[in-house]
Amino acid sequence: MSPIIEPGPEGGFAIGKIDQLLNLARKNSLWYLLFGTACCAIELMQTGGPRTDADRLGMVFRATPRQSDVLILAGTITYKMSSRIRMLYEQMAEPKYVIAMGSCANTGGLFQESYSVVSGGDLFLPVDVYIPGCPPRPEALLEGLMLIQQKLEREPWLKKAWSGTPNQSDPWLKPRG
Amino acid sequence: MAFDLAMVLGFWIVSFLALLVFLLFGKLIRPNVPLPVKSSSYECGERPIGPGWFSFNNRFYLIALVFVVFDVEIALVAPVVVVFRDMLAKDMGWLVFAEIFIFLAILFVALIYVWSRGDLRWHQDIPDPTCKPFEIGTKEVNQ
Amino acid sequence: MEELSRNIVEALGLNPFWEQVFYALAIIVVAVVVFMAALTIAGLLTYLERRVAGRIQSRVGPNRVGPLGLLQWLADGLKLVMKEDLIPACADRPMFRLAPYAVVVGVFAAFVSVPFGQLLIAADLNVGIIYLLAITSLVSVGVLMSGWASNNKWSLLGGIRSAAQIVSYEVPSALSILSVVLLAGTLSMQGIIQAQGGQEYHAEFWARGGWPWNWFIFHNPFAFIAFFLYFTAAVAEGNRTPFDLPEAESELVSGYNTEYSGMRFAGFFLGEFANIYLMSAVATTLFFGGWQIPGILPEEQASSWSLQLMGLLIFVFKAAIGCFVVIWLRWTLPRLRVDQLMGLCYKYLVPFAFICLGGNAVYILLIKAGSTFDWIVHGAMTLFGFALVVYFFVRVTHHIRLVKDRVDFDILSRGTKKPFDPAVQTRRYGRHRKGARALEITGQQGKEIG
Amino acid sequence: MIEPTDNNPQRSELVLNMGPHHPSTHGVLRFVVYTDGEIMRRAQPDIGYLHRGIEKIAENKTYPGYMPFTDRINYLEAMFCNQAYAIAIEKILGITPPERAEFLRVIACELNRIASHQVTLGCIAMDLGAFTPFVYLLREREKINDMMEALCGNRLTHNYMRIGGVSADLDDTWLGNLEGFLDHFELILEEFTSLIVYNEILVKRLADVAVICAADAVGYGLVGPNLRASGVNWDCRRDLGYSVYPQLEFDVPLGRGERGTVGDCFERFVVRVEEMKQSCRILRQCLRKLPDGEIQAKVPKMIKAPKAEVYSCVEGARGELGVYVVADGTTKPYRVKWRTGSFSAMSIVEAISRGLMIADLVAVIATLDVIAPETDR
Amino acid sequence: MTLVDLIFYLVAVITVASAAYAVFTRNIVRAVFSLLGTFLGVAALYGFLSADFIAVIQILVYVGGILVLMLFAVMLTSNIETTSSSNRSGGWFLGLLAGTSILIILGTLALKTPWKQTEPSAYSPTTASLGHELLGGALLPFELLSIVLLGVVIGGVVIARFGRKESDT
Amino acid sequence: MGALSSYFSAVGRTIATLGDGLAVTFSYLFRKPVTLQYPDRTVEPLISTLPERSRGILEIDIDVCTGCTMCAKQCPIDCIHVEVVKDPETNQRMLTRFDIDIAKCMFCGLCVESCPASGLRHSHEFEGAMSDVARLMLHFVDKPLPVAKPPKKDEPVQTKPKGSIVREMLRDPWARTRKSKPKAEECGDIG
Amino acid sequence: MNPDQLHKRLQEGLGIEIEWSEGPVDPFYLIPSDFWVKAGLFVRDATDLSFEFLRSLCGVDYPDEKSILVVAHLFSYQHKMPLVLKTKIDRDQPKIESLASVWPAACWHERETYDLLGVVFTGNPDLRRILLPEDWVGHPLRKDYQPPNQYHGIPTTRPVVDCDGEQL
Amino acid sequence: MSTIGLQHYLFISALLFSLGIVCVLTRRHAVAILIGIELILNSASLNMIAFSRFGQGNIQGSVFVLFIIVLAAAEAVVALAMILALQKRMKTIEVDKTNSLKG
Ligand code: SF4
Ligand code: SF4
Ligand code: SF4
Repeated sequence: MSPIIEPGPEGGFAIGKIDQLLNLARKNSLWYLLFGTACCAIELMQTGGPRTDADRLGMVFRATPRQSDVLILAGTITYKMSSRIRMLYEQMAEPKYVIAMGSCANTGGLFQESYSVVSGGDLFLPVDVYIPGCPPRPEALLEGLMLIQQKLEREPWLKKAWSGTPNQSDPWLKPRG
Repeated sequence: MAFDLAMVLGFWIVSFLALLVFLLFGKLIRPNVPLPVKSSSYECGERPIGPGWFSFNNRFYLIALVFVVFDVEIALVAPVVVVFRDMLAKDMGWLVFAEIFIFLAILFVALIYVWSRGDLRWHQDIPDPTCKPFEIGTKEVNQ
Repeated sequence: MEELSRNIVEALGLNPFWEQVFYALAIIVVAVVVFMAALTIAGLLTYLERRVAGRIQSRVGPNRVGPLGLLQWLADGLKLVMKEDLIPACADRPMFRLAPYAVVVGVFAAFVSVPFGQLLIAADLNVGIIYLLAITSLVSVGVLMSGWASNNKWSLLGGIRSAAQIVSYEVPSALSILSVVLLAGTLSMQGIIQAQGGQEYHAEFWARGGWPWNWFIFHNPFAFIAFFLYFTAAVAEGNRTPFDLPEAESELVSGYNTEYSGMRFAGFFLGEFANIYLMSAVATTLFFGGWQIPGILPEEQASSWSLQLMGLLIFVFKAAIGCFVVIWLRWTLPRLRVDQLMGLCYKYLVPFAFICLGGNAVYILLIKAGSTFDWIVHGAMTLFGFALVVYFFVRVTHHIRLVKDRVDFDILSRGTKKPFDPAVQTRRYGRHRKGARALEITGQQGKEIG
Repeated sequence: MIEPTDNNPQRSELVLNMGPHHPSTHGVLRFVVYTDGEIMRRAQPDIGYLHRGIEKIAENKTYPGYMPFTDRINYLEAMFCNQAYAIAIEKILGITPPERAEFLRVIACELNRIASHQVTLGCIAMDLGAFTPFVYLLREREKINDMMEALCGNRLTHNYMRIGGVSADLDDTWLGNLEGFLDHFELILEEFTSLIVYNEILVKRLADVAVICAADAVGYGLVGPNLRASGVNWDCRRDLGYSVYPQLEFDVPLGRGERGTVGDCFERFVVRVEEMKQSCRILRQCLRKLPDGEIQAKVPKMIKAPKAEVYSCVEGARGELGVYVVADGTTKPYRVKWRTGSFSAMSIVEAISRGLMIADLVAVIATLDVIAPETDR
Repeated sequence: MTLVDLIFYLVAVITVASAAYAVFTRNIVRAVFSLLGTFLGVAALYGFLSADFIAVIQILVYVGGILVLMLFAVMLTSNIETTSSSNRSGGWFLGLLAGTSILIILGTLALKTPWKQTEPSAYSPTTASLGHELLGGALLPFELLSIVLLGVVIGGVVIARFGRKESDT
Repeated sequence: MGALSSYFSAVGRTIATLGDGLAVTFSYLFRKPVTLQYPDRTVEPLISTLPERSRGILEIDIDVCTGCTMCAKQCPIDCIHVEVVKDPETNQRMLTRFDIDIAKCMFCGLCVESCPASGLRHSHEFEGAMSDVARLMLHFVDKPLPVAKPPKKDEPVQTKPKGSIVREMLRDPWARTRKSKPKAEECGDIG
Repeated sequence: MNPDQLHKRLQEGLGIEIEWSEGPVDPFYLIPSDFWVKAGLFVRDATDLSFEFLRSLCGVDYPDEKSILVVAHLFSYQHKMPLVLKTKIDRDQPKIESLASVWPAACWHERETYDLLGVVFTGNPDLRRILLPEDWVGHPLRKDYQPPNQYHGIPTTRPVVDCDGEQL
Repeated sequence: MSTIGLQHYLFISALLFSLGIVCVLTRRHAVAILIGIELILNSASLNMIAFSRFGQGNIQGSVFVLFIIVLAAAEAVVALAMILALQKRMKTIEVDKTNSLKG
């Protein structure tokens, strides 16, 4: 169990008022990277579109990784693409989060057996939230984004910022302690 | 007026310091995790080809060149324009008008000259590809 | 401000040293207050932009932080402060760090001579308007600096585009400003505002300052055109659509600020929005009568604080409309290509600006200020302006009628409509309540976790 | 014609990577742009970032089981991929779907065509800097998505058609909704026209840019709206007369050189707008003519195709969408090859991009309507 | 020393320091950028000298025009290697010598000469009087300047195009 | 004159077309936004407005499953795992495992079409984001249970309300582990 | 022109015997690989054929017959008829002349065939991998293709892991 | 009250002037030479203004400076145009490598 999100008064971190304030700001200004590879990208577009309107919750897209907080793996990831995505992820400024959107990004989905598709974004990136669906409807993506909000609401921010540890949840395949 | 000028200087200094303060304050509450890949320069996810500094298209330069001259012209005309109403009251309006007019007219000539010479044009229009008509049922394609 | 502080100094009877300290303190206080005001304005503008964009695109826009989402900009700002401050490895570090300063100083230092009211001006410079023109050229240096220092191709391209654009559009904007200076006979911002009625025609109520027909935009046809030239050029100088090539998302990723993150990026961002306000404020000052209240003389206005406040509100309101128009343009128009951009400047704007300057000169040479014909021209131009607005609204109603009542169509196509059952629970968002506040609910859901 | 890559550019030449993560290369295309800062010497496309091996996967799937995969060939026009594949297998098996099913297919396809063009036109506008038209079209598309969801259960990856028919029937409410939508959408198109289509900036950006003449268009294998914008009067729906299209009446919009040259970017833009109108027309006729009856022909439970091969094509939103199926007498296809419009459209980019500006490249990609899953499959 | 003096010295130091950096740095782009400090500093000095219009024009023309132009020129003609390494010609020692001696001479001249000074008048706006002057005594040079500028536009463009033929395809 | 008139007509055209475009966008300020403010400010819960056929997350009402494994066979990508074991004592066929990997499923509906018992269906649930991908492998069988009888023709099958099963399974997005497939001991001495 | 006539016309034009099949569905003509480009030129330029549109070009692998069939789908807009040309090449030494000079569209189709099947097209101006990364090993559309175990450190198979975290 | 007098300005101006001279003499990058020239012109202008303020207090100094600024800009434009041409022709803008202006 990741200690970061372990909530509640018992056992978890006491979250200071300052942390709460800072996290409130962070939570309401999640900027996602404008990046999609396949079908799910269309739903990503629709999420920013008028019906769902992620902007309501303060989520806007940015074109450059330097200014984005969330990387949404929207769509199939091929091997040719994976190194580029890794690079984009690396180039994002802390704090950063990753959402795997759709079956392809979760596990490779229907292309799992294909020779050129990575079987899951978590094989090369620390994914925070997995959204099932093929494609997940915009509201589902929004829900995933809200889970990220919940997650960072609970982070002991100052402690993290001062300790200088990269914000990486452990890749799923690695043993969890 | 001294006060006004001091105020201007004060604004310069304050706005400079303000950003500095914000950045310093931010130092307290932001992480700093430099990694080599992270600070590589962004190029759409690719590794950059060639240096980031390059020699660019010099048309920008030509245009800036011309416009700096016009900038200068504004510096010259402004004081004259300011006194235009004064002079009008002194019934010397036509003199001022003539002066500005001649000055601007000469510069306008410069603009027209550069324009008509095509020096400011960017796009050497690509010659029209010779388009052959293609109609279903005719036979003159690719021959 | 100067008079005010002098009065205080005299009242306190300070010795020369303390006098100096007092002046310095006064300057710093004023500067900080104006800076904060400008910051707030810029922040609110980012909010306004998103809200207006939302409404234009039949969305809602940010509405969760604070009442109506009004605090959204604070959240964004705070988050940007908290974001890691990245400097690319091969960047020119000192330059990279300095560039945002140039932009911020260039924009905020210009606020020193923005006349918010008869007395509410930090420094009424004699060369106010030229000072504004001049100091904003720091922005182009800052942008060029950021582009060069980033060592990134997109940034450099964006920076160069931006600088070339600012340099060249300075000419038409300055020329159309000179048209107004010609009419006003002064470079001072307050002077220009007061020249728009009030000075020469004290007698009649309808001839005093503040009425639309006294504004310089309706002074004569050339001034009318000059306004549009100025506005176009100013939009271009502010790098806004349709002239936003330096940060054209679809071409240059994010332009000169591609490599910037966190607070430094916020510097550019705020600079851009403050610049929008600045240009609207200048347009208000030059063409729309500034803070003047219709039918009230400037001297009267100076005498009462309530009138001052009203003037301030009028000014802010007019400038806000300008900002709205800029935002509205941004969300409507496509952008030009770079050669068309330059072509527009030297083929259309500069010649027209020359003609406007000449035309204005001829106008005031031939037609005596305050003569009947002068008034007829003012009146006719005002009517013309309003006719344009009315025609515009006719088009707007046409468009509304065209697709009227069909916007609600969505729900229809969602298939059979089941009766609403308030007890239905969605997975994580608790009991569904009609119109429940988001923050409340998201606040509660924390307890459910774990 | 096309020179091989050299990785040692001249000193004064700037080599720009446009993509794979670049806002204007919707999806994951990449261009290596050789430029002097503004004017391109060459733009070399690099594709394959979304190569998912759909053709290889087919070899391990049963005939009906491959249907969902065809949705992903081109997610913007999933119906057409369904249809092309279904027609191919039906040809091999010698099945004719019932007429109602054919009409349902046409309805679904034409709706899908509108949805696809909405994204395309929106993206053109967005890439040229106008974000709002894009959002308006997304809004309208959302309605089509809703209808699709009501019809076949999913918004994007429909998996609607089956070999020998379609998976679900529709009812009168749905048809009523469709009619309402058409009434609405025709007006929206009118509004869209006044919003952006003849907007002078847009026209100036697109007209006379990247002219593709008819012979080139045919030679490079351009299809669909791109081909018609170049003035070639060809439409598979009309000229090959598959499905029930012969019973329907519609025009085929052609490039006319309205504001520039025939075959320029603006023509490609306008042709698509016109096509949406024609699709509305077709849909209205379908509403009138929709017959009653079965929606699924008799198909054996275990489909075993005889040894045969077939190339079948439909007129998709990006033009001729063909599938070449080699059957070897088992329950699985031996080889499937997809022929897509974007692939050939992409191959012409390098040839026409010479001497254009970077901003024009964006317009070219957008108006050629290149999308990654089609080029890469 | 009063506060005003303090600010004066601050400005003076910034002016001279950034000029010195521009002269002695090896990196030409940074040299040009550091001129920004000099130009702004000189503008501020003009302000101290009550020449408001000139100060503003200094910013407008130097910062907004010449500086940008120089930056363009540098970026246009140099790449990363040459920007950081080009400096110092052979007469480096000689130049420094000349510079120092000139500084000594001029400095002594400036500081030691008993200048006939009048107490400066109060700060007052200069624009209008400048305008009148331009319409009066300086009318001819004013008009002549327009011819010069005409020449500059044409000449600049022609010269810049001079090298075109061979490198442009 | 041709050049001059085209110069001015370009200006005129620009103003006219831009103005009309501006009128369109301006008119939207007076129209209602179409946004459905998911999750909380909608007229009714979004999920209840979804059309009947909407393909959400798969769920199986295990009580009506006949254990015919048709669904597993039909799924093109094998994301349904069904294990049926014959209890040697009672000769009763027992379901020991019914897992659906919704992290892999492509929501195509082929399995649902093939299910004879209509126990397998697409719910309308779409809120399934999880912090642990393993949690997206849904286990519908906790301990071995006998399969249901195949329904008679035209006999309506009673099932639990749509969505009620998976919603429970996916309620907690942050849980990382859970009891999975029944352990061999729990399955008694079968198999 | 019906398939039979087409066959005659082809034989006449190229001056060789051409195998063909009326096929259960689509007829095709098997061109000897030496005549590949010649046939292309002929069907493009002959006015009564004028197949100026290359729909698609692909390869089919037949490991049993030790051969790869290269298939070109052509279409004539003027006569509204399709044509399928095939040629058989050796599977171990797949080499054939490029059609890029006949139809520019062929260039990319050939690159794709090269990438996925390993057929070398001599004379293609830009014969590189097009869909797969440059450093990819093997040609996936061959029937005996075995995907690698890992690519740049990313495993190509996903271990099935149950919720408890234990590998199954 | 202020102790700042003419000398201060003159001294600053002298500093700028000698820096300009050093720049012109020691550097071979054409733009650097231009920098030197601009410094010299700035110092001259500063002198003018200072004298006009502490001297007779007339406006001629300002007019002259205005002209200087304009001419400085003009000179910069031409010089930079030449640099550009030079670079195109000679592929270098190190002035001591370009002995002749012939192309
Ligand atoms: S999860 Fe489905 S919809 Fe999303 S990219 Fe993969 S195949 Fe496309
Ligand atoms: S919906 Fe499709 S992919 Fe998912 S389990 Fe059913 S058959 Fe398999
Ligand atoms: S009854 Fe339905 S759910 Fe159960 S095994 Fe058979 S097909 Fe699957």
